[in-house]
Amino acid sequence: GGGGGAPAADAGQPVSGGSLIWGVETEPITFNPHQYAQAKARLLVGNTFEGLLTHDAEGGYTPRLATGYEVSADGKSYTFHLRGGVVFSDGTGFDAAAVKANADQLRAPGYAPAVAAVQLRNLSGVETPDPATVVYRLTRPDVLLLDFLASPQGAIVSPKSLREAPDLKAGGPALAGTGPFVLDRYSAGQEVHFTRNPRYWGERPAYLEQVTYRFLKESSVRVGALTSGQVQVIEGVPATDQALITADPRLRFTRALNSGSAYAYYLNVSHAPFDDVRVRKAFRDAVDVDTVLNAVYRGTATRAWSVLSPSGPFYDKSIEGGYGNDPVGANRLLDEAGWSTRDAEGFRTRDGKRLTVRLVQSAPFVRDRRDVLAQTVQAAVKRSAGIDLQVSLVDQGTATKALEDGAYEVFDNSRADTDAGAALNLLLHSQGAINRTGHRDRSLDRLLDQGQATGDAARRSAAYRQVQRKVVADDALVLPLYAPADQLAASRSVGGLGFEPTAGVPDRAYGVWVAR
Amino acid sequence: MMRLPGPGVAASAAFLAVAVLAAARPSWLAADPLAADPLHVLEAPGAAHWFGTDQLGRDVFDRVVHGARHSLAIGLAATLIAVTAGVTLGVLAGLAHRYADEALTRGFDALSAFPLLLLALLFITIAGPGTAGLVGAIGIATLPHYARVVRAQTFVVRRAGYVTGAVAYGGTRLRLVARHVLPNVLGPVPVLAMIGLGEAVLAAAGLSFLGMGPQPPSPEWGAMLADGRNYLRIAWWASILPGVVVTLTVVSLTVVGRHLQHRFEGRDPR
Amino acid sequence: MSTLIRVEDLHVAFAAGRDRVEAVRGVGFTVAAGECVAIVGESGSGKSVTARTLVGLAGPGAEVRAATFEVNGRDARRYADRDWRRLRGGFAGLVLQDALVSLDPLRTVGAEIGEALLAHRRADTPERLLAEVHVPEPGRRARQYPHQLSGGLRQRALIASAIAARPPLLIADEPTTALDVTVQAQILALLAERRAAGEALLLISHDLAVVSRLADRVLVMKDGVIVESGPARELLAAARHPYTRKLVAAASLDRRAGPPVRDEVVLSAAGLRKDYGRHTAVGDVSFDVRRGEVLGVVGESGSGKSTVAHLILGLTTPTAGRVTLEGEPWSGVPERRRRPRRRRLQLISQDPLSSFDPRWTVRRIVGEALPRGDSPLPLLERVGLGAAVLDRYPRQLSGGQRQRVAIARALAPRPALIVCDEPVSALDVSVQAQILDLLADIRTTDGTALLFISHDLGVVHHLADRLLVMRDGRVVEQGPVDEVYARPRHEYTRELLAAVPTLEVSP
Amino acid sequence: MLRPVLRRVATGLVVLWAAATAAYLALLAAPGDTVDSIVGDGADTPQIRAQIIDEWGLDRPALVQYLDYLARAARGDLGRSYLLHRPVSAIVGEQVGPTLRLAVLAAALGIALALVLAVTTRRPWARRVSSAAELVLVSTPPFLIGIVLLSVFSFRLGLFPVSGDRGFAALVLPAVTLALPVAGVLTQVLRDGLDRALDEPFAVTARARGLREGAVLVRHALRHALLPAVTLVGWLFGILLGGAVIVEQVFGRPGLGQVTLAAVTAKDLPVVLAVVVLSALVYVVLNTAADLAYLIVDPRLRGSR
Ligand SMILES: Nc1ncnc2c1ncn2[C@@H]1O[C@H](COP(=O)(O)OP(=O)(O)OP(=O)(O)O)[C@@H](O)[C@H]1O
Ligand SMILES: Nc1ncnc2c1ncn2[C@@H]1O[C@H](COP(=O)(O)OP(=O)(O)OP(=O)(O)O)[C@@H](O)[C@H]1O
Ligand SMILES: [Mg+2]
Ligand SMILES: [Mg+2]
Ligand code: NI
Repeated sequence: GGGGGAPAADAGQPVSGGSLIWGVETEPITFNPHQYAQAKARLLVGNTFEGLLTHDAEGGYTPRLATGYEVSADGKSYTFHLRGGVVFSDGTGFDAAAVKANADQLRAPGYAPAVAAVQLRNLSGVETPDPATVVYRLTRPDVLLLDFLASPQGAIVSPKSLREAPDLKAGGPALAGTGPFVLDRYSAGQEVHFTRNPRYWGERPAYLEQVTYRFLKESSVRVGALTSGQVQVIEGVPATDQALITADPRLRFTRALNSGSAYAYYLNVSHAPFDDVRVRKAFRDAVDVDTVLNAVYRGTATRAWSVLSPSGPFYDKSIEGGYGNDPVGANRLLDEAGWSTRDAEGFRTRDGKRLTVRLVQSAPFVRDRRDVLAQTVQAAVKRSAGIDLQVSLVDQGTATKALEDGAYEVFDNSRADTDAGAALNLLLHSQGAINRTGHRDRSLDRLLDQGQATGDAARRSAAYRQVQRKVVADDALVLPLYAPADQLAASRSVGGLGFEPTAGVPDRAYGVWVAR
Repeated sequence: MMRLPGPGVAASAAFLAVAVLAAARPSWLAADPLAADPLHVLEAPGAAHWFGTDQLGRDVFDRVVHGARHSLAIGLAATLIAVTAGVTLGVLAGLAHRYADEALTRGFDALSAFPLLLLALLFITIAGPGTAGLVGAIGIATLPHYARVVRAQTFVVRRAGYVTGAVAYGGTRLRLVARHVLPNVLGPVPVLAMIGLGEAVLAAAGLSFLGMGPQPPSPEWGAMLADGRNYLRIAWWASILPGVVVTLTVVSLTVVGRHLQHRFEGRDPR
Repeated sequence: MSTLIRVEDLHVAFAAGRDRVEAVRGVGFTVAAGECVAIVGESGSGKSVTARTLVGLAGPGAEVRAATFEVNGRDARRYADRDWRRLRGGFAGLVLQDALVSLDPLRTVGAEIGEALLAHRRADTPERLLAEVHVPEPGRRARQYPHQLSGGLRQRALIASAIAARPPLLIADEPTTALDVTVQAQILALLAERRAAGEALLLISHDLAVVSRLADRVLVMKDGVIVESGPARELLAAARHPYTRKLVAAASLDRRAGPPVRDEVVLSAAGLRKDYGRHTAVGDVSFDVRRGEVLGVVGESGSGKSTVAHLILGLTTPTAGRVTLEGEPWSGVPERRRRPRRRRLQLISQDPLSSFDPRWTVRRIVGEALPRGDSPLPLLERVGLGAAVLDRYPRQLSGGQRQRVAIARALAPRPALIVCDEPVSALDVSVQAQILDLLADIRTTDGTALLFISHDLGVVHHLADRLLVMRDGRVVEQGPVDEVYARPRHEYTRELLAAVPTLEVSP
Repeated sequence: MLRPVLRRVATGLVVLWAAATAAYLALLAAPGDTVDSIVGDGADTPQIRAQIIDEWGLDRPALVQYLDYLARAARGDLGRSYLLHRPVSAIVGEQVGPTLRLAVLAAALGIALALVLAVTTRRPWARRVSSAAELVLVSTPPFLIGIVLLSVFSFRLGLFPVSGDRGFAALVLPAVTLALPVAGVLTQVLRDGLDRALDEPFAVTARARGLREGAVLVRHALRHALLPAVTLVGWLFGILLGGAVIVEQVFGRPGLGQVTLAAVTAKDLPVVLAVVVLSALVYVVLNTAADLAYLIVDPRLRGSR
């Protein structure tokens, strides 16, 4: 298990036994790893389920349920050697047939359409030459298969529970995995409880005997629960409370940047006014991102300069400081673009039409006070450039409708994919499933395809650097705002807490202990 | 028998007057509610900012004053819908024959079977969050209350001596309804509506709290409360003060409404 | 004979905010053991307040002052709450004015009586007490709720609960109002029986005739002051105060014959019947009313008098039978065709207040019935009202004034027949006489026929030419008033006549 | 006695049907179709959409889907959640408990408080203080009460757990939050009723029998004051269920409120409909119970002499 954080002095040396209560922000929609869709649920899935691979700290892969793998020369077949002596918590054994059963299940109609259509798009079949070997055959080279196998969706579920679980898609106690803990109790809306898996295949079983995750949606409640000692660990500490926690001698605070893409505004180029690159640049440069972040996050946020999170291996540092916060330039660009008149409220107009751009946020998916952030940006672009940014916070149906109808000019998003390439593919590729910019650019597609076709880190990096420069600096397709981060706050008696190295989200509880 | 209102009623009326002024001409009382000042975020109440500043450095007092328009307008619009529809349906049910009355009454029942919140949620999924959905939801949800009161009142008036007797003077049915029934049924409605307005404002604040109200950055009271509660620990004023204003408004509406109701009933021995 | 109550210069005032009401102003009297004292007077004269003050229940916000206030031989001004409690029920039983609502509707009659027993630790049973006040089947009745009892039975139960702790004094505030005459007589008989058994009785009434039979002494109250008092017979025979004389006159209404009646039939009812579900409110009623005639309709509560009125007015449709107005069919005619003839028939009801739209002024109320543009003033003057009332609302008028407005409105369209449903029942006796005189005038001068409904035989006798006696929806007797009074043929009519309280003036 | 009950059940069914249908139509009229809400903010391709449509039978005409829904609902099958992939009955069943516990305790607390306040604050000054307090409670947004209680009693003093549904202690603050406005309204109604009943002739008569004021209050007036309070059951239900959503949000409690909020925003039709039907059912049952209670308390309505 990839326990990241160094053991804290306060908690002393690891001890086995005891139990921990942990306040988490998000209640998972499902406990079935194949259906995983919420980054915030990752720490729960990892307790029970494991994939063939996992990420290492350098952005590469290390074996988990596999002992190793080979890639064929044409990049179209991947052979995995499986670990022996691993059993699922329901007592059935882990072998090649189980791996194949999972792959088949994932591609069964109606089971996991998003996985089948995106991550396994290029998979033609899985073969099991012997019980300890699995071969994945692809229709074309796709290194992202490895990322998939290290992701929660790629986790291996006991074939027995795939066949027998009553609410397979919802997961829960009926679903067995190979992880260090067993999910044995789930009270919806309240908490989920895990007990140690005594037959875990690793060098040792987990330290903790039991761990409970309580769903505390309100940040103030979460922090209150920690400070009043009702939970020992919380994740998702709002900016406003971070000072309070760091000042408390009984508590410890850590944070890590997430992998994947930064939180950014993607501009819709398919119609006016953002079909004009000058207006896009003006919008981008009208915002003093640092000041805005400071106001909203009180100095706790990490500014993003690129579409990718600075924590990842493909991040292009050279982009930093190269653009932005230039109200004078922004106003000049807008004048040039014909938005030179102003109306009574001080907004720019052209031909009597106000320079209005719309941002539609879907309420259920707003986190990190992104609604507040939007309001601050709104105020900033109004003040410095006379742009009318209209923000609406709506339900999912309305948001989807607005996106389908193209009734938006700004689309906000961040993705926590472990392989940043996956995020870029989805967001920027012409065929990307969540490409909302309406941008269709052959050269950009080519760069993205290059990045996905090879496993060579240097070549991928080069391709993705070009992508970042193009969409942020040159085309002003994206206004990056901040790098999403996860925070952990815990009582000092808790040791071994950390983040997953690549994903940057809180790690599973395998390496965690509580001092006596 | 004219009695001067007590100090409570006078204070409430004065507060309402200020609230109405704030709704009508907020610029007389306060500055721009949207002026964000990132350098003065979450500052405590003081001479510069009477109610302190919020998470974006906006003046909470200015926002509360400007919010009066949104909150009162929502309450007023919702109450207007409820009263108009409720009175119409109530009078119809009160005058109708047994089956029509029964059908209408069941309709009111079905509406009451939705708690306000559920109704609001449904409405807002249709209309989208924002003022329209909020107004519609509260209007529809409070409609049965008026409808029932008016229906009962219509029953009473319809059977009152002056209505049955009026037939003896040779009036038509329509004339009877227009001259005797409607005016007597509608009498208590304005006062009811005034008390109902308080409830509507409260309901709007509740729904805004759940994020179903007017969109940011408009300074609606419930939304201010909801935004502010994240900062309760470090800046109580951002949520508590708007909350206090909501409470004061609703209390004032109720106090003045009840005072009028008592005077109204005092004059009318029925 | 010991003195139970002695008060001198008793003042009771209610200070509700700024409107101070001096309900009782310097009243003084005594009640001796075994004696029957009656207080009479018009509505609002302070009778009830005086009675309630005697047991310390003057009401919230009441200020009580007195030079002497002895109850049970002790100074009541220094009574604590506990002393009053022991007194109530134990020393004096109080039968409240609103007899029909003075028993808790949510509790059984037995529980109410039992409560009085419990409060004074008496070993008695509700059943026995009910039997004592002549309630038939006391065992069953004790388990029933007030609404399951008739008015007379309820009044008996109330008396039973008042005498449960055997108080030497019974205070009865208007014990017979709102009851039918026959029942009235029974209750009075019961009170007489209590008195004969040695209990003192403080009887309150607005009706001299009621108390004249029972009382040893009568106190006449007006505006919170006792204007006259003395032994009953003396007082009635030689009243000194003008107000007392008015009361005496009202209680012994003499017959006032009208002009000869013409033979022209204004309205005729034939075989009228009205069913409500299985219940027959009116069955087979036939009569004629001639021009200028007053037809009196009497009968106890629920006998169908008002239903007949409604059938005549065309406000309800008869189940069977026919009404003919001035020779043309009236019932069974579509409302549209009836509308122009509606002015020929008018109504004066018992409760004029509810017959006026509360938002209308007198000007508008009367004006509505007049041709457009006509001033209502002459009509109002005709009924004895002036321009002063024109812009008042109904609630700003006294009961007598209201009834006058109602009469003015009824006269406005020059009707052939006015249906008067208990027009004077809610009025004070002194006012009653004036209204009756007014009606008699109208009939004489205008030749308008009246269908005069009342449960009060005295009143009907005063005004009517012919009489219709109803019982259970049927006409049991019909004929010229003098004849029916002199020689009642039906058993029920005889009972009614016997029950009418009359002044026993002669010594 | 049987006929009115049957009548009520029949009208209750009509109300149920009307509520379910109204909710169905409302969600149908909402923007964005069902597929959108199932896709959420995840990946979205025609292929994915086709699978979803096939899985839920969304290609059938709306009327067929509606009738199918009604038919299954009548058999007690509420379907499966689009979002949570579990049977709706299981989801709702799990969450009814916490909400019910909250609502019942809050109602009990509110009623008890109202009774005590209405009966004990008869003296003018106590009455004035209590009336003012009631008015403020009734007029304060419940979430404000909740937030303040939470901050003081849980965060500051640590007397009660912050959240969740673990045992009685966790229930106290939410129940109090919900009970305070309820108590406010009920006290006003009860006090009005007591005032009116104590002015009635039967109360004066009871005093004239030598009863203590307390006995008059409890034995006579209270029952009369309770009658109008019984008609408030429908209102009480609304405030408890509606309030529960907010209270559950503030206190991070599990319950129907959370489920509803999530289901409506995600257009999870089966869950929304189940909640609507359930709340209509509770409403109908409560009102029927109130009517019957009325019959029991008030002998005048029992008819027959
Ligand atoms: N609780 C009270 N508060 C204020 N005024 C009162 C109260 N009770 C009685 N009064 C007033 O005192 C006066 C006398 O009332 P009381 O009830 O004694 O009249 P009454 O002679 O019994 O009349 P009636 O024949 O109508 O019963 C009336 O003007 C009445 O309005
Ligand atoms: N609308 C109605 N529905 C059912 N029953 C009715 C209706 N109106 C009157 N009744 C019944 O018809 C009977 C006669 O009533 P009516 O009002 O004519 O009596 P009344 O002689 O005028 O009595 P009172 O002296 O009390 O006014 C009563 O038993 C009454 O309950
Ligand atoms: Mg009296
Ligand atoms: Mg009658
Ligand atoms: Ni404004």
